[in-house]
Amino acid sequence: VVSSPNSTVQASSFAHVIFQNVAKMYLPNAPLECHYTLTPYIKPHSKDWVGIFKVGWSTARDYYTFLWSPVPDNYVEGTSVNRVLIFQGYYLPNDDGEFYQFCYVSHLGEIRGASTPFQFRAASPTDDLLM
Amino acid sequence: VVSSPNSTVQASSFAHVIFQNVAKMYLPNAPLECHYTLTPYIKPHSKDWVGIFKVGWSTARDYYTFLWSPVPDNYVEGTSVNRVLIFQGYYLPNDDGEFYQFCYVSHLGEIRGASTPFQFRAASPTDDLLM
Amino acid sequence: SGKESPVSANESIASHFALVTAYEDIKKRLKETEKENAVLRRRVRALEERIQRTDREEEKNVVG
Amino acid sequence: SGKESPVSANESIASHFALVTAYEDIKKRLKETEKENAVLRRRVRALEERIQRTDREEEKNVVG
Repeated sequence: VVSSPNSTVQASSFAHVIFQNVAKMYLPNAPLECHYTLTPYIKPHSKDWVGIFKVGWSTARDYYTFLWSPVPDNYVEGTSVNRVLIFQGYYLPNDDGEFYQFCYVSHLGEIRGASTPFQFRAASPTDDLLM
Repeated sequence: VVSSPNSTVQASSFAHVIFQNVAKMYLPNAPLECHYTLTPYIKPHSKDWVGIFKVGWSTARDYYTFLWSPVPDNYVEGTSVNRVLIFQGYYLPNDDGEFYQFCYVSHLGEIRGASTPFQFRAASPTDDLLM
Repeated sequence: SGKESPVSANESIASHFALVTAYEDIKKRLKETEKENAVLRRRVRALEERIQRTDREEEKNVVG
Repeated sequence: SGKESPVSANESIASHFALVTAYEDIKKRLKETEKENAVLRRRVRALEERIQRTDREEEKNVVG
């Protein structure tokens, strides 16, 4: 159960995938676009995936929902690539007041990136969170 | 470096000391009262200590300041005891916008309790955070 | 961030526990503050409308 | 909380990293929301004072 102690090498690898333009709120039951950048430090694999996790998760098995992250067409190793995945509304959490985050998980189960947190909130006319 | 994998037994032990009445703000440079309860699950030791840590700390060595937690007089094993320690203002963080928390650390270096976070903020007449 | 010394599994679990405690409280405070914010915004809007009404009435008085 | 399965050191470090990312952002939002809150409170106070002044003036007008 206890893995090798090379935690310092491991640590930097948590930022090999960078999530972009993550909103604070998403509509439940609507398609959700997830934008991310594969940095040159990651070698994408067809069994890598992006999961939506409730913040405070313990293991990669705690994902709420996930999508495979296909290897980009014409992928050149050592380059940076922007990707988009679209989560369908049906599989997303409801307006439950919880915070979630995207995580990129390698085919070996390693976390290679984590996003800032977001909530699912139904649109409401009394909600005006902008100043 | 890697310890035994009995993480589940360990997990519950993180709440063997409960911090009470922790404020959201403390004045910098003023004595700070730290109230806590030793639950019956902990056997206090004269080299146990309470540290003030910046939230997000990695190891028990990351404490900002600490005080020994003396074994209570007439301590009876298996009972619950309320304790108070007073941190002197001189040793406390300044108004730095950071969040800190108390942690109770056993003489063996194990974390036995962690508090909710607080900040150090100089009193200001424009600050009225109460509704 | 400059600290690169390896951390034991138990310490890692302990620091995670402490961070969860802190995170849960900060999350609660954010929600409370956002709610207060929404209440304050409504109050500002109501007061502004009241002032606009008064201003219009005064104008009428002056003109009339 | 019902999950008691042992978690590897690497997973524990990974989940800690992810929580740090989340915590830092929630902390930032709390600070921003608290600042907005302070601005809104001042705005409410200013508007309330203005209304009180207007009310007093109107009273004078009625009485005088």
